[in-house]
Amino acid sequence: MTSTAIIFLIAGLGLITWVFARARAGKFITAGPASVHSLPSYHGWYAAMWAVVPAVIFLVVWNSIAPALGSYAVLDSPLAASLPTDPFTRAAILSEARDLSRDANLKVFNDAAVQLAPLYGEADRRYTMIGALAAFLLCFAGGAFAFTRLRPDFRARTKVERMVMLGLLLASLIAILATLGIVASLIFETIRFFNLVSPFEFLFGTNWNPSDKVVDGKATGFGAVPLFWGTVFIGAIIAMAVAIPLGLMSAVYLTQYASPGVRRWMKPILEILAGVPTVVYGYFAALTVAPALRSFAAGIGISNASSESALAAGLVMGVMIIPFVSSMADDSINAVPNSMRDGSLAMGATKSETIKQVLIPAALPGVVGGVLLAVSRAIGETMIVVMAAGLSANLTANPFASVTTVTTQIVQLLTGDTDFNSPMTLAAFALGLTLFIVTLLLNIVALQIVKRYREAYD
Amino acid sequence: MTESAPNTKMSARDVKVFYGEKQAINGVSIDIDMDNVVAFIGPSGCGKSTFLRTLNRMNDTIASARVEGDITLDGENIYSSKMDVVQLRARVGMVFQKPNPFPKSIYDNVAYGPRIHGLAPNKAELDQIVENSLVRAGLWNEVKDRLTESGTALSGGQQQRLCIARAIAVDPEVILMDEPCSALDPIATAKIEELIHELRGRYAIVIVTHNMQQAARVSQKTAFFHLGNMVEYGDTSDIFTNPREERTRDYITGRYG
Amino acid sequence: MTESAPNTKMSARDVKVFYGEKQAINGVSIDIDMDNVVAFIGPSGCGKSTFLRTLNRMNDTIASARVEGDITLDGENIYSSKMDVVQLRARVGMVFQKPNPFPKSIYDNVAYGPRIHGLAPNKAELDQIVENSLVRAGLWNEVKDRLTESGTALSGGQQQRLCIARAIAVDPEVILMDEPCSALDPIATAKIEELIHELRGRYAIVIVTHNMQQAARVSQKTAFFHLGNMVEYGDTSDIFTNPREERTRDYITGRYG
Amino acid sequence: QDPASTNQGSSRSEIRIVGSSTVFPFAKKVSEEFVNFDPERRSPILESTGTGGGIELFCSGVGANTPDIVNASRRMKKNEFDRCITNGVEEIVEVIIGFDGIALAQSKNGPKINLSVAEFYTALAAEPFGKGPNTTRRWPDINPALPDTRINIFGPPSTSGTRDALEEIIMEKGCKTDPAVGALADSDKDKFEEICHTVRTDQGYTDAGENDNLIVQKLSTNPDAVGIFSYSYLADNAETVRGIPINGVEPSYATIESGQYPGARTLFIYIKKKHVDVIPGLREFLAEYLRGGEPDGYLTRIGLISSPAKMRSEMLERIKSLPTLDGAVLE
Amino acid sequence: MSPTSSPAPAGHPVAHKTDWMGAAMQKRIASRYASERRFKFMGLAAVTLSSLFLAFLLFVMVGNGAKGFITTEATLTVDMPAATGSISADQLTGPRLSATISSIDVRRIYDDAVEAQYGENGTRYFASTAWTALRSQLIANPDLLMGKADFWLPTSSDVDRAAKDRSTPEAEADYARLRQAGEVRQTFNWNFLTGSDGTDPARVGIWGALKGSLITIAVTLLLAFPVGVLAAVYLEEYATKNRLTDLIEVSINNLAAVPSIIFGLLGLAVFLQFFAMPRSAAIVGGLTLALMTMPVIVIASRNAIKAVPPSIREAAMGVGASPIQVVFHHVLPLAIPGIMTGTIIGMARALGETAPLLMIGMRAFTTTPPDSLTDPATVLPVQIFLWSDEVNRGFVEKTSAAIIVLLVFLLTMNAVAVYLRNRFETRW
Ligand SMILES: Nc1ncnc2c1ncn2[C@@H]1O[C@H](COP(=O)(O)OP(=O)(O)OP(=O)(O)O)[C@@H](O)[C@H]1O
Ligand SMILES: Nc1ncnc2c1ncn2[C@@H]1O[C@H](COP(=O)(O)OP(=O)(O)OP(=O)(O)O)[C@@H](O)[C@H]1O
Ligand SMILES: [Mg+2]
Ligand SMILES: [Mg+2]
Ligand SMILES: O=P([O-])([O-])[O-]
Repeated sequence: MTSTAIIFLIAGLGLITWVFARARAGKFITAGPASVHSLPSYHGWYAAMWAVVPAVIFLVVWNSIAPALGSYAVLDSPLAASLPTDPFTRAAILSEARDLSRDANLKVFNDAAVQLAPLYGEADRRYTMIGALAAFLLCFAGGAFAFTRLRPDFRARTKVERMVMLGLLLASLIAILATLGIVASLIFETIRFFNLVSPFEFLFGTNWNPSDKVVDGKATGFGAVPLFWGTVFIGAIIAMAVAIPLGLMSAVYLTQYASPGVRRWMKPILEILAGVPTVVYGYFAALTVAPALRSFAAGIGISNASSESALAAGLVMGVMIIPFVSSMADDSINAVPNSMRDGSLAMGATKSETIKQVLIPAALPGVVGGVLLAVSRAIGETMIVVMAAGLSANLTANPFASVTTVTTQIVQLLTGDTDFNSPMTLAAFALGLTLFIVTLLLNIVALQIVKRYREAYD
Repeated sequence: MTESAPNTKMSARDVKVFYGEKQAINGVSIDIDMDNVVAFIGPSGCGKSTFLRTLNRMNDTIASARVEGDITLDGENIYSSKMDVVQLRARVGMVFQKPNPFPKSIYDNVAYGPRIHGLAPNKAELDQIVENSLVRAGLWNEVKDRLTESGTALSGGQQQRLCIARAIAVDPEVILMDEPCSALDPIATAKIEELIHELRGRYAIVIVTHNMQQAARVSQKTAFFHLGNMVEYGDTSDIFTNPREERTRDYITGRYG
Repeated sequence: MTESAPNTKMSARDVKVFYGEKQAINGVSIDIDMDNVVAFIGPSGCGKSTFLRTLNRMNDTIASARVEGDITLDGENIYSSKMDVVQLRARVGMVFQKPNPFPKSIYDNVAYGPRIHGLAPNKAELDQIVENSLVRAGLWNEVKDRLTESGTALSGGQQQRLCIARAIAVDPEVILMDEPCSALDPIATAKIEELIHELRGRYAIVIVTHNMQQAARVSQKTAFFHLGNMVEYGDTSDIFTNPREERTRDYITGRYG
Repeated sequence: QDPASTNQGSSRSEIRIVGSSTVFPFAKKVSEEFVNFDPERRSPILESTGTGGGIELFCSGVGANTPDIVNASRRMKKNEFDRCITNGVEEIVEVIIGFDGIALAQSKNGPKINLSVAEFYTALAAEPFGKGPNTTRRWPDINPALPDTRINIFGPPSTSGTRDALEEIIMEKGCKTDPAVGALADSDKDKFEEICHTVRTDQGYTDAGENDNLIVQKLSTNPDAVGIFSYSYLADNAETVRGIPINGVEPSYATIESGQYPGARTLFIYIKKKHVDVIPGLREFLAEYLRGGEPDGYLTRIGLISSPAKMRSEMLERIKSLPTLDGAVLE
Repeated sequence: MSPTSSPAPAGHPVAHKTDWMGAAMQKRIASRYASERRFKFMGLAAVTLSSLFLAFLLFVMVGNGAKGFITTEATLTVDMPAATGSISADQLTGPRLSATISSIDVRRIYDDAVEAQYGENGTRYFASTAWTALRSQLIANPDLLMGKADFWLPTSSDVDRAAKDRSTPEAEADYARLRQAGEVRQTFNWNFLTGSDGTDPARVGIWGALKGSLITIAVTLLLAFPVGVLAAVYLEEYATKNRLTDLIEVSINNLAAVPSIIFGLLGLAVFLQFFAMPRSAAIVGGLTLALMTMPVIVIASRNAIKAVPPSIREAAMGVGASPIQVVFHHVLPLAIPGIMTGTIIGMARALGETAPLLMIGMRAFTTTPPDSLTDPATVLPVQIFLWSDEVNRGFVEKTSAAIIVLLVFLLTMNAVAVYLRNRFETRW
């Protein structure tokens, strides 16, 4: 009997319990509906829960230990005496034997496994039977226990609903777990990193040339300022120089000028820009934009233009960010009360005057919040910079030169050497923590601004 | 009432307004002259605001709205294609029900109109215009020491007076007020009413109100609207003491509304 | 009014309601019996709705609300921990100011309550309950051919009657109505008032209204609320013709409110 | 714990390979052939991690969760071997799969460069000949005869075997052209290594990551850049890039095979003996590897330089008898 | 403002009435209108530019990638009986067939046939694994073993490019020669849709990566959807304000803003290092992406739940529905369209995600599609990334073709989301 079959059987038993409990509870209704506390079906659910949940929990636990029990049984047999002592080889033979016991047609790789296979089949069958029996017993016991508790005034609904609530609460706790997971994984590695490199050097040093060489317990070449600069240069300066004007003007045009028809079509089209995966942008930047920019730079006489210029990555990232800026600006402009616009128009202001002098200033906090969110998104963006920005840690403001970013270096550091204790791996986590903190702060500030602004007009 | 009176500033002839399919104004004709404050009264939803907004084409901003009939300002059709709506609105100012100062300083609120219309060649003249407007709106003494504060930081009544100052700063010819006191307390209301008294004669003034006492207090002429029709138009004293129409009487005596 | 009358269905003793710090009801005691329709009247914000919602614990849904005092249904304290609020609400039904049918079919709207409370063992009985409720709500003839249409597709008055049908389908003992006609036109209002007449005696009925004429028309007893106090409670005819309290008189004669 | 599983998870039925990016294309080809030969075989899992990173992973223990094979573009180091031993990876088999050269290359569109080892060392070192920081910015700063372009070298990161080879083979040769420095090799080894093995960190040299393909791509778009990568990539991309002669010797199959080219090196794979009879197909895979590396094998077609016949037969013997590596022979 | 010395007395008339019709005023108005037009044009330009960029991107991808769906094939004549010795018909029936085929050295036969037909270096015309194509054709149609037949086999990537566009001079010459020596044709590249990664661009396919993507995304959906919706229900409907719920709120809002690569670091440190889960496996990718997607679903679901009018809840409570019944009978059914929209958008994002998966090793080279959750796998975006790094020109069109496939998936998902949003925007 396979565990799937057992699960199905238990589910079936649960169903039967449900039906019986429901029928029994149905008989309680003798003196009108007010005489019972809960609907019969709740009694059904209550009993079914008792029948199924303990049995399934048991099965899960049993299934995780039963294979081990099976293996011990096999190892106890005289046939197993000839097995090699090396645990890995032994494990391989045993696991092949187990596979063979399930599917005799498998290609045999280790002959020792053939003899053991029947033993395994035997042991596994035995333990599966034991598990199944125990599960069924639990199922019956649980069901019977629940059954005895059914009474007209038994609050089955309350009990069932409490279980559901518990489930809901558990689901929301996962968010906390995930956050804790992130913080813990980043902080532990970062602390180890700071044992090798002083935080001061990491945050303020300008020499980024990471290596695994550890001299006197200190590693060098981990001054991350060039990375921070590159990140800011690409994500917060160049990308925003593209995204803010285009996004803002698009939002203004779509909210204030465009006919409903145009708006209906153009808005989703702009949103598509946000739906294109970043690896596609990265490829586009590397394949098309970067070479074009390079030849453009060469054409206007910039000699040392690099093919992976900050500009190429920044431009494409800016385009990716347009929909973020425009939808935030769109929301903010729409949130400005119409009376404000009417007030200006009634003074004889033209539309553009109204927009420039009244709407945008009034929507500014919202727009700023949106831009901050966009910046946080841009500096955390990885694939575009990995594919189109460079790897040289330059401190330069020349947009045609190559700079590198925090995310690029994280990928570089972690996709090569994967040893968990080298300073380079740890540095990736320190960079990750920095990035995490910065984006977090940006978001908190941005959300705060947006919230205060929303309140101002409500 | 089909011929214009001699001192007529604006006149409407058989104006109909539609919101999409729905007709909100069914042919209204009226003359507005320079000497009198005109009050529009009527039950909620009768079309007072709608008609008022046709007078400076503010209903252009509502996509579904459509206007038929003629409205003239100094004899010029304001719905003709030759009419520049930006200029029209500068000449026909508007004050709204809810005070809506711009989120700018008090000074900038008032200076906004003169600036966009280029009414002041230099800073000194602009200062003068701002000051005059605030003085006339009866707000100067209260705000003269804090002109750089935000207009939204004022009290409701002050905000509404600021909006009036803002409207008169562009030196309009007509001022339309749509229930300018409905968001205000009695003291603020009294101030605005006083202000309207003072502005009378210099501008043609139209005020929409749902408060009959207010209409009686501030206006010389009153138009009573009902279900999209202008039922009666005449001297305020006549309308309130001796209405010609049954419906007007019912409304004035509070039978409905 | 500290002793319960013999036919009393619900009674409240010194009920106080707080929203956070703010006290909205300052100690109200009242008995509601099976034979009369009780109307709550009073100016806006006086606490009529608040008090009504204490009667079926709908204010449990407002996090900040807190109730003190005793309210009993058939002598049982409804705020005791033994009371199951779900069952309480089945016994004390509620109809809201704005008609709020579920976006489901007319049939499912009415059948919802009986289903969750298991009132009908089979489809035929459920059909019967739905039909009876709709008949009693005076809606059957209008909807019997389109029971599968969405409840939201009905007119406002029909929706409100559907909500009443939904409430009576669970066969409650008390029906609370919070301004059930304020969103309706006069014809629909008349229908609902007629319905209340017919339901009287079968259920204890409490109706909140801001319309004194309506209170006079539909109720046998009236409670006048003011600023969180129940100022006066008595036979409707007495209250309207011969109020004991000054404040009641002022309100009834339209001095304020 | 189930004895059918080791302490690191259960058994595994496909081969896992990590390591050198230089050897990566060869390994890719071998796994493809391995599966093509018998479609019922499971495809090996191949990750390019660089030699250093690969050996770290390889040496992290025995068991299903650790790789079976590591590709290396240099010989395993003594300290790495010791780490292996500490982690229980005691029986390691070393197999030479062929030769490779560290090629200097540039775009076909760039001005032709011709370097001596000393010039190249000067361009690359952090402190050429220990005489203060590298101040050269353009090639003529080193030798006026060189083309007047920026010194812009893309090379491997410090974890890679190619980098080690670059330092130990080419830079050291250039460095030793100064006898004073050469003398240090015996007297002050640390000092010598610091002078000869430290690559500049300014704009002249860009660490281009483990991906040699990337460097090739960068060269094709940056005509004045110089790239350092494995000869196989040069051979494979003859369309776009050309080799830069060192001391007048072009990197080519012949010059590397004959040892004439100064940047020749050996490619290795290391196998965990304990995995050999446990992971299905591992022996066949090794055989496939050697077959591809024969003089007319498919690996030589994509740039591997075949080892001499004698060595090949020795390797064939090794993958049968699996002699374990003796740490003593390592440095 | 400079304080004015003498405030004008109230009611003092303004010095001049504005001359609205004057020439100066008219000129001013004209220039104001001009600036109005300029501004409007800038807006239009911004919208146009943004959409043109999208159009350009799609154009480049389709332009490059469309060719990836076409393959060039040339004929190879193989006389099977001559090469294999005679094979009897009953060797080709039933279970004996696979044994028969594996007994044949297809590769040698292929080599010989190529040499016979195209000369000494003839294999260069064909893809390096063209012989496997021959083998699959034989398996598909064993009767071919009985006689001499012409087989269409894929040409090498260089020749393929020469046939489509341009290539190296040698390849173009090869192509010309090939057309003389035998027949050449271009057909739909089924292998691209059914094959896996490889070393020869002429023979690579995306099925392996696509299957990896589907498995990964299924794991993500199965984990993130229920957890996200349930958490949203809890927070929106039941949670009372306290420390714990505040913490949950903050966590969710922050998770939604965390850069995706950080989730990769989490996956690496927690799933791979701490829980010792298998590297490169779809289940780890799915877990990682689920953590990333869950907050998106929570936020979208909460908004959808919030949009259900409170009057519906009151109505249900008024007839005695319990809080759980209110939610499961009324609120959730009404919120489903909004929840679906958010989920689809979250899934689309997860499907296009690359960076976190690089961190957990889903970039390994493997030539067979994954069969289970723990099999090493790669996903479509990572495959695109890996191919984009290849130098061989033949990979350019394959990369773009893979991008087209990915975009088709994503744009469809987004379109469905937009449709759902519009369709169910205002239901009450
Ligand atoms: N933007 C609009 N779209 C459609 N119908 C409108 C619009 N604005 C007003 N209406 C309708 O036109 C009619 C007249 O409305 P209007 O606002 O002019 O009334 P009013 O007399 O100002 O009422 P109140 O005293 O409540 O302000 C009403 O029936 C109203 O519903
Ligand atoms: N959810 C709430 N939170 C805080 N205060 C509330 C809340 N609901 C009502 N109140 C306050 O409690 C007081 C009584 O309100 P309630 O709604 O009961 O008045 P009402 O008599 O029903 O008025 P109306 O006739 O306008 O419906 C009011 O001052 C109101 O502002
Ligand atoms: Mg109005
Ligand atoms: Mg109320
Ligand atoms: O990747 P490497 O061969 O340089 O170690």
